[in-house]
Amino acid sequence: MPEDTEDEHESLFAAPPMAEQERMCEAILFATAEPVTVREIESRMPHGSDAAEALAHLRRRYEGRGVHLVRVGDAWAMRTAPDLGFLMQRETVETRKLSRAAIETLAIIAYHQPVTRAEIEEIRGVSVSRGTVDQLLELEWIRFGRRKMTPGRPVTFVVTQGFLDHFGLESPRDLPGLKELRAAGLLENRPPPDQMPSLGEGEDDAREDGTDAKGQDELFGE
Amino acid sequence: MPEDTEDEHESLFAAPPMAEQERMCEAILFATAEPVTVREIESRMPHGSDAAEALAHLRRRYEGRGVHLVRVGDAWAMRTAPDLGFLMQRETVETRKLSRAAIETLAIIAYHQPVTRAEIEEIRGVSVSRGTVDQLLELEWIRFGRRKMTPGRPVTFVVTQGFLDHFGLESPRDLPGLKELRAAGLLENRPPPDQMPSLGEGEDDAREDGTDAKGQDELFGE
Amino acid sequence: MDEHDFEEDFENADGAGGVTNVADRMAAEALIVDVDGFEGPLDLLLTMGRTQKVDLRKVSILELAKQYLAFVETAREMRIELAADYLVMAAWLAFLKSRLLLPPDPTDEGPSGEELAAHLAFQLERLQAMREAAAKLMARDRLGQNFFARGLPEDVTRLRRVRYIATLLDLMQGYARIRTRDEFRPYAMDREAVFSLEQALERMRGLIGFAGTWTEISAYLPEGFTTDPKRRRSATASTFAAALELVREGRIDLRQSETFAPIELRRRD
Repeated sequence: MPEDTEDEHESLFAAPPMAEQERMCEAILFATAEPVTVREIESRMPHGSDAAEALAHLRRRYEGRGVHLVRVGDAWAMRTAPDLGFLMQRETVETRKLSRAAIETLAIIAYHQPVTRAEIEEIRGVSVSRGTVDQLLELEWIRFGRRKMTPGRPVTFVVTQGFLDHFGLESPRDLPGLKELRAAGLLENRPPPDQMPSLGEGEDDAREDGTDAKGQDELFGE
Repeated sequence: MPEDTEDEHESLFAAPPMAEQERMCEAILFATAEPVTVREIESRMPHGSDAAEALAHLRRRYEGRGVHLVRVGDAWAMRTAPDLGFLMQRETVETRKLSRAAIETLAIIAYHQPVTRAEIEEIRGVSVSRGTVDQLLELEWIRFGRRKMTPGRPVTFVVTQGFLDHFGLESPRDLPGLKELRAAGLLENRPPPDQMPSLGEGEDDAREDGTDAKGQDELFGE
Repeated sequence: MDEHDFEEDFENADGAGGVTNVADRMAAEALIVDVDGFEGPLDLLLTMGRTQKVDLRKVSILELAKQYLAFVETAREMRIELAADYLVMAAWLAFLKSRLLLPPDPTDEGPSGEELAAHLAFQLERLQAMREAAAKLMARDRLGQNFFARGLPEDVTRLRRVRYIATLLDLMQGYARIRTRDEFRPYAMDREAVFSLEQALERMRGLIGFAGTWTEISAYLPEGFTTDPKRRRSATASTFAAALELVREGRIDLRQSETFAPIELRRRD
């Protein structure tokens, strides 16, 4: 009797024992394919539960197992251990091959986020086609970020939780080579000196009009 | 490197250690969209593996956890523990503002209690719908009070402890009086025309028991 | 083939070095054949820079500029149409080249050739870095390929509950609204004897369409305002004022044959 369990705990005015909380987190995470935020987990657990602590215990428990507990931004998910991928060939989802332009654009967004279309174009030296951005939006790997406080208030792009999940990243800070790139100054937005041709600078940024991105990059508070 | 692992095992002509086989079963069961038969699991594992034994180990490992290994016909699947089913419900709470009619009715009951429906209508100048009263009763902000010693012995409404709790009042006497309302700028002498009384509506009702709505407000001696 | 000229031009411009061995020459040719395969001039420059086989930071921008210009020249001779981007870059590189070669003009305000070259080198290095980062990213273990999500997700039932909220302020405002209503004494009663200018105007506007002939203004007084002297006074005043307003608008003519004679009006056509 599920309700009984809950009522019992509630009536005791105490959170369930940590082992029990761990079981609860386990059940919630096993039941869903998508990452679940700590807040969401806690909201489903009895009052007074400490999901963060329970998750820490659970993560240790699954170390070295066939299934892992992984962190995706501010959410958690169960995922099979990468070394066992070969067993799952039949589960493999055939993903459409991304064009070189799409891959580069994705990388630029991930490493430079929040980044405007004009900045992407400045880095790649060519204009970014609408199709490329649409494809990444469709995959839900990028989304609109806050507008930039520069003239024209262009929209920016940022990567999503789905992106982190897909590439097995805990946070955008875990992007490969991020630190080195930053140290080398290659992530700086260095404005070109006067008289430089603005390469690939397409039409104005107003193309993504209307999308006022809200309260974005909680994921990326740096 | 998935292939490497496989090749390594295969080249040794020996099944992987049982702990490793257990991991494999775990990953397969986790990721597969349907229950999987022992034969199917085994066909996906390296040669010489004993899926049945690995599953038996795995089943024991999950005993008492938030997730169980269950048999479905001649296949196996992972399921959340039945006693945790209540976690699979997500309650979404929507907050809505109380309607103007309900607020006004509630205010009249709070300021004039005990008050009959006819009195409420006389004060509001419009008839009070059954739904409004029912809603307030359901919210447990009002309840039935004593019957009035007037012809027809109409029931009265009073506010509840729940009402006081919700509005942070210790007693109905803590409700601000008219002088305070005026001081707070809430009472203006001349309302905008759209708040003109729609006199006459629902008045028929109000007169039935001939109660005079005035003179009840000891609270509001001006 | 213009290969020979290309080489000569190149060496003339360059003085020494340049494309000397066969492999490099082949590479230069491949660039031209492949022009469609490049993602813009920066990409092309990056590829050219790579053939210099040195750290991008040490790449000679001057060398690169010469190589690029030679490429554009050859493409033109081969009548290969280049996108505008490539030509803009060529013009700019020609400018950069002259800046780098000529002694700096002290009166010139703009950035120096070195600064421009440094920025171009930065852009190339950054693009290269992003390419490498992209490759690293795509080489990671990926969801649905190397690791997997739950294959048999369970449904989470959603229970929707509505919570009604109201604040003490709502309550007070609600009550104030009702009490204010009681105190409010309708105004219309005081003004019973008044026929306002607005009312008169509205009435006249509806009626003047019928005033084809001279009609006494008193005929336009509203019903119920003709007997009671107080009301008649108010109505006469407002109707007269309304008539003046209509004259101003050019809708009617007014006349009075002599002092104290009746005032007459007629629609103006």
